[in-house]
Parts: sequence; structure tokens; C-alpha cells
Amino acid sequence: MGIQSCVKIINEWDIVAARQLGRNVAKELGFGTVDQARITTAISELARNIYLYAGQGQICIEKLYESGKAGLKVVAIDNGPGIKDIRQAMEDGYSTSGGLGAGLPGVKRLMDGFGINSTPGNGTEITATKWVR
Amino acid sequence: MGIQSCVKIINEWDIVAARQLGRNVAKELGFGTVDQARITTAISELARNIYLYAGQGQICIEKLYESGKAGLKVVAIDNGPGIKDIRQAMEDGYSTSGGLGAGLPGVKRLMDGFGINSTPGNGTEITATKWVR
Amino acid sequence: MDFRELMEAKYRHILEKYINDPSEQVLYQGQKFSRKSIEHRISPEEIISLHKTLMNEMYPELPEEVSLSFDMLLEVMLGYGLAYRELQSLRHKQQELRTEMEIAANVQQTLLGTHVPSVPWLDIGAISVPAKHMNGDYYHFVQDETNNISIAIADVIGKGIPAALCMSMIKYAMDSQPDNQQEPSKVLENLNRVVEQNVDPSMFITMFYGVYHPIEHTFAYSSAGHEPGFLYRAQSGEFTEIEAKGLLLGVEKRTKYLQYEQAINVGDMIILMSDGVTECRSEEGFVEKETLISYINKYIHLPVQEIVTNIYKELEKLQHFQLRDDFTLIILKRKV
Amino acid sequence: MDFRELMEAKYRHILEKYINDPSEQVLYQGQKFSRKSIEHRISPEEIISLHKTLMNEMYPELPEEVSLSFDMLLEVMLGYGLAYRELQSLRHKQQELRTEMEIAANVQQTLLGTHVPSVPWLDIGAISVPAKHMNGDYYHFVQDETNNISIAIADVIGKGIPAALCMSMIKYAMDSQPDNQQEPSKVLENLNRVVEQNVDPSMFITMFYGVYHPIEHTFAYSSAGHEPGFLYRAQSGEFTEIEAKGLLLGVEKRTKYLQYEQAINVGDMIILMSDGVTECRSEEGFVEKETLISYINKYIHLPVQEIVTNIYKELEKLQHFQLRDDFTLIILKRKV
Ligand SMILES: [Mn+2]
Ligand SMILES: [Mn+2]
Ligand SMILES: [Mn+2]
Ligand SMILES: [Mn+2]
Repeated sequence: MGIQSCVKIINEWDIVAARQLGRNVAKELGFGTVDQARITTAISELARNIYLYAGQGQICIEKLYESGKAGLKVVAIDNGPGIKDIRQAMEDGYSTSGGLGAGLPGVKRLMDGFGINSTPGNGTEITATKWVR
Repeated sequence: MGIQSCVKIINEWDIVAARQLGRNVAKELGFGTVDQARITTAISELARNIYLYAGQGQICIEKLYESGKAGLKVVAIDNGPGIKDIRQAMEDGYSTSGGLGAGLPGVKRLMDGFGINSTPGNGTEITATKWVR
Repeated sequence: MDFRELMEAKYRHILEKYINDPSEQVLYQGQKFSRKSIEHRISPEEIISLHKTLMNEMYPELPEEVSLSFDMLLEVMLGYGLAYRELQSLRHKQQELRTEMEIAANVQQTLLGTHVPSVPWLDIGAISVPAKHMNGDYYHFVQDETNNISIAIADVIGKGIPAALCMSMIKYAMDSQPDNQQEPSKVLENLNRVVEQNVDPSMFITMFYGVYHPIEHTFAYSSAGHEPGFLYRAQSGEFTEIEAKGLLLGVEKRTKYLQYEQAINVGDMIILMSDGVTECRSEEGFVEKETLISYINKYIHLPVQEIVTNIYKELEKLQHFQLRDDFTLIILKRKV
Repeated sequence: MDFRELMEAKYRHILEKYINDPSEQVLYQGQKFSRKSIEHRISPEEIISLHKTLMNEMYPELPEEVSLSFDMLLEVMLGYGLAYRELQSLRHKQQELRTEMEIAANVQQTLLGTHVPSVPWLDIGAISVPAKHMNGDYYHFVQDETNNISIAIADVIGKGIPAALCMSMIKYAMDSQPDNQQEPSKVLENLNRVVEQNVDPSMFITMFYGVYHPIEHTFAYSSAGHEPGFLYRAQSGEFTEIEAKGLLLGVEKRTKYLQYEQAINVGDMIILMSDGVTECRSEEGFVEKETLISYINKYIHLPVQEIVTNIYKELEKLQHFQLRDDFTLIILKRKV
């Protein structure tokens, strides 16, 4: 398992810090420009969700190496109210942020792998991974 | 009623001629760059439909002036097989060209006004208008 | 060269050509390129990235500010890229749903299917078109052993799937009617009880039920709040509204219905419809009864099936091919 | 300044700032700008046009080739703009359809609604969740005046609306059963006739029908090709499959059904389900009966309603919250 670097998300500027961290690691790992931007956007969405709906939490970035491939893993953790209906939260158009293409389905589309764990009242943990092509 | 300029659509290069005609008239009338491009794309779609499905026909462009506003009217006429189910042809995703956003619904969205007249076996007449904002 | 490299080379070619000679012809090639890249699910941010790369390659002296400006453009376009990917998935869902609706509409047709009787003394035409995927209108013919023809026409308040669900229940209730029940008022009274018991209290159904007696050539009927039809008298060429009063099905358990009767002469027409016919709305407002009558007169020389089909087509066009309500029109014409 | 001018000024500000000092912070502002312009339905070709205008304003010396390159980019982006507008309309339709489905699901619930009986000698738990918008599974409890509790669980082959339409017909047929009919085999024989007559020949229904007799504490049942359930014996802690053979409803008009009977002791559980429970599919393949039994054992100390709810939650998660089939699970546990 790789080393995690984490950014606490408390105010809006921390979103920028999380983006910066993600972009740096993505660049280091050799992701192309578009994929760097996609990873950064995914992190931005996750961090924004924490900032807006959970109050606080953290974003951790981890490098992955598996059978000769390099990848990046984003973990977003909060102790917020949790997601009541995950099936619904993963549906297009139900996104809390309201915008087209935004929300968790957007994050899922930007990345290669996506996992979610949430208990109402106990917080949410979202994991998203992407591999260098 | 204004003066019509028409382009016969027989081969693919006539599509370019129709586009050019439309863009020139749109520029003359004072449409902005984006609207010029939209009008041209709408004409292109209509001309392409004629070329692909009707074999031949024509595209006519007319200047409109109404209560102080200037506008442009595109008329696409062919004697092709006609459209059997207009309701369906106007539905998204049924477009013959298959692409996202293409086909008649696309033309309707690019322009302000849209009308269609088609008798199976007798050809199709499509009218689309746009006003200078 | 793989597909992506091919597309890149194509865009480079188009871009170079356009910068050297900005012609409509190259723009047309650009449009075709756009169509192709959308077909192959290349997202807009990739286009921006490609554009930047090519400009840097083609113009090594490209000012720094231009190069940087593309980074910002890419960031902005990324949001559009997400919207674009959502479209692809929505399209896929829409396609699935469309297939499902088509199956459902078939199931509905089997469930609700009716056979238009063919008898020497009556010419019968019927058309029923759903506004959305499924029909909340319903008509049904039954010919009994004494050649009485009963006809039901009904409309669930509401459209689409909820209405269709409701209608399938009604159809089953009608099939379960005792065979000897021929009185329109009694049929409606029975059905009203079923609807009142089984259907969501927010759902109501209007129904017109009539029986044509071929020996006396009379038409007996009752209505549960249904859109009134017309009676056309061949002798005078006049149209009169078929008046019949009665409460909607499902409102009040113990509703009683009045029954009416008309003598039908040779050439007379009984014209029945759902409110989807008169609620056809054009730019000028609702379709007036007069308009409808003028259409009937326009096609009156034709077999009645052609009359109803032609009227549907006229009204469909009047509304720019967007029905606002389920549309059902039935004509019975006494031939001999 | 109107909204569009405001957006233009905002983009100019971001772009200038970024070119002077390309930082992550400005890119984040770019993302927020993107979100806002999408919200306000500004299409991607307008962004390109704005970008070009601003670059020309900000850098009057901008090389001609850069300016021309933007024209081509705009042409290509126009196709994406169309896709983007289609998304907006699809979203709107999707929203409408969703509302329609919600209403339909409510109508279905009223039509199919059942009341879980509450009696001192049985603890009953039931859950039924549609995979899509509407349920093609169905369960129904009836308690008669001698306290016999009959239970039906059925599954239309197929999902979604067509299945739901079909189910509403079945429900009505069940309601029309003679009240004195209590023999599971006879009930299935009657329903088989109704289905065979009324339903599309491509549609089949599986059904399990059982009756719990509270005096003898026996459970009599028949099955029309339905997913077998389990019998849990409290004394041994063992689970055995409830075997029952029979043809699906709707295949053959004259089908006869075998009837079985089991004695139920205190603490025993009758576990009934639709194939949506065992067809839950995780990365490792179908859910094995053993897995299901292990979940039951995990929650066996709880009231049965909590057992079925917890098992549903476990299996929902196992499939990443995407049900592949309607899911129905019912447990009856003899209390005393
Ligand atoms: Mn209706
Ligand atoms: Mn209606
Ligand atoms: Mn099923
Ligand atoms: Mn099933």
C-alpha cells in the first residue's frame, strides 16, 4: 500500500489545496493533461460535497502500483449526515448540486473505479481510482 | 415577401454552396458569429438530409423583415420519399444520422421557428427561421 | 495509426488548411469531423487539449498567453464534458425505457384488444392514439348472439402509465360483467362500484356505454361524465350533441345512471369521442365543435374508417404532431 | 450589466488572472464559472466565441492564425452544443417520466396493496422492492374468518411496466376468486385459466400459494414454477428447500397443480422469495443459497420484519445498489 497524503476540508480554500495535491500527484505519476484535469475536477467535486453537506472531512490521495501500472486513488471521508438513499444519489439528475453532469455520477464517470460507503448519521467514505493509460 | 436565393442540392459540394449562401446572408443581416455558425449548421443538416435521403432537392434562403426586426428563413424542399412518421422524426434519438443532437430536432433547436410538411411518396418541405437578436 | 491518432491527424489537416485558406468548404469538413468525434465519444475537453497541442506543434513561437488561455478553456470545457457524458448515459436509459414502453404498449394492446364487429347494417370506424407511450383511453365492442352491438368508450382522468394501469383493471372488470347485462345504465352502475372499490381515490374514469339494436335500429346509451358525442341526421344534414348526464365512475358508490334512446335512420351517424379530440389545441385555441363538424363534412363521402383516420391526421397536424391528450374517435353509420 | 455581460466580465477576469499567474486557485474559479454557465444554459460554442473575442481584445497583436483557429474550434464545438441542448431536453423528459413513474408506482401500490395480518401465533415480515420503477413481483395476504392466513407470492417473467400491467390484472383476478376457495392447488388452477385467456402469450407468471392453518399449525401450499423457499426447523437449526412442482401460470389451460403440506412447530420459519433474491449478483457471481442462509442466521435473533429488511440491505450493497430483478422476501415464523 502506498503513502497517503491528506488535506483537511474545512473551508472553501481547502478545496483548492486538495485540487493542487491531486494535480501534483497526477502529474508525477505521468497522467496526461486531460486526465490531470479530470482527476482534479473529481477531487474538486468530492471536496465541495464535504464542504457543502458534511461541514468537514478530508481528502486523501494515494499512489497505486499494480502489475506494472501506476494509478491514483482518492479517498473522501467525512462524519457528516451520510447519504440516505445511495441508489438515488448515484442516479443522474438527482445531484444535490443540481448542475448537469455534476455530483457523484459525474465523479464516477471521470474516474475508472468508484466505491461508496455511507451510514446515515455516521458519515460517508468515497473511494475513486484512476489508472495511467 | 423577400427575395429568395436558392441552391440545388444534387451532390455533396452543393451542401457547401448552401452553407456559404446562408452564412453570407446571415452576415449581411447582422447576425453575430455564433448565430451565423448556427444558421450555417442548420442549413448543412437540411442539405445533408436532402443529399442522403431524397437524392435531390433545393435549399432556399430568404431575408425577412417584420415589425423592425430582421430575420432569415431557410426552406428545404425535396421530392424524395417523404417522412412517414413525423412525430417520430421530431423525437430526439430517432435521427437517421444517428449522432447525438443531430437530425431535425437539432435543426429546430438551432433556429427560432420550425415547420414541416411531408407526404409519404410526395416529398418534404421544411421551413426554419431565425431572428436577429 | 489507431483511431485516436487518425482523428488527430484529421483535425490537424483541417486546421492547417483552414488557417491557410479560410473557406466554407473546410468549415464543412470541420462539421463532419465534429459529427464523427461525437459519434466516437470524444469529449469536448479532449478537443480543446488536441487543439492546444496542435497549435503548439504548428507554431513553436505561439505566445505563452495563448497557450495558457487554452488551459483555462480546458478547465471550463471539462464541465461541459461531464454534461456530455451524462447525455450518453441518459440516451442509453431513454432507449431502454423506450423499448420497455413499446413492450408495455403491446401488452396493453393484448389486454385491451377489441374486435370491431363487421355487420351489413353498420359501417364502423374507430381510431385511438395515445398522447404519450400508453393509452389512457379505451374502447371496446361486443356483439352478442342476438346481434346487439355494445360499445364502450372510456377515458381515465390522467395520461400515460398510471392511466394505463387503471384501464387494464377496468377492462378486466368489463370482461367479468354478467353476459346477460345489456342495459347501459346497469353496466355503468356495476363498473362504478368496481372502480370505487379498487382504484386510487384520486383517479376517475369517464365512460360512455351504448347498445345498438339492429332490429328496431335504436341506440340506447348512458354516460358517466364522458365527452358528449354527436348524432348526424342524414335527412337534414344536421349534427346534434348527444346529451347524456351522469357522474364520473369512482366518485360515489351508489351512483345511478339515466338511460337514453335514439332511433337511427339510414345514413345517420353516431359520433363518439374522448375529450382528447376537442382538446386538440392549435395556435388559435381549442378546436371548436364547428371545426370538427366541418372536418366530418369534408370527408363525409368516405367509408367511416377513412373519415376517422383523416380527421385524426388533420388534427395531428394542427397541433404540430404533439398530442396533448389521448385521442379516440369512433363513428357508427347505419348503412341499410 | 445584464447576466450575459456579467458572465463575460467574469470570464475575462478569470482568464486575465490565470495568464498573469497560472494557479490552481484560478482554475478552481474556472470550474465554478463552468458550473454556472452550464446552469444558465450557455452552450459550449458560446464559450469558444467569448474566448476568441476576449483574446482579441486583450491582445490586439494576437497572431492571425490563432484567431482563425478559434473559428474552426467553434465550428467543431457547435456539434457538441447540439448534443448539450439535447441533454437539456432529455433531462426534462426524464424528469417528466420520473414523475409519471412515481404516480404509476403509487397507483400500483393502491391496486396491489395488501395488509400484513397481525396474529399472536405468527410473526410475519415482508419486503418487496422493484428493480426499476415498478414492481413485477407481487405478494398478498388474506386472513379469513376462521383465521386461516393465505399468502400469495408471484413474479411476472419480465420487469418494469409491462410486468406491472400484467400484475394488476392478476390482482383483480385474485380478488374475484370465490371466497370459499382455500385449496392452494385449486386457486392456482383458476388463476392459470385467467392468465392463459387474458395475457399476452409471451408473458408468464410464477406463483407460490400457501395457507397457514392456525389450529393444526400446518402449512399447505402449491407452486406454479415459483422460486422454491426454505423451511427452517428451530429444533435442528436446519434449512431445507420447500420443494413443490408445477407449471408456470399461462402456459397450458388445463394445468393441474400438486398440493403439499408441512407441520410447523414453534420457532420454525417459512421463508418465501422471488428469484430476484437469489439472482442478486455480486462480482463473485450469483448469491448462493448458503450465503442467503448465512444472512438469515446472522439476523435470526431479530423480529422477522427486521430480518427481511436487513437481508435486503446486505444484498443491495453486494450489488452496488443496482438491483437486477425485483426483490421480494417474506418470512413467517411460528411464535407460539
Ligand atoms: Mn385520459
Ligand atoms: Mn382525455
Ligand atoms: Mn419479474
Ligand atoms: Mn424475478
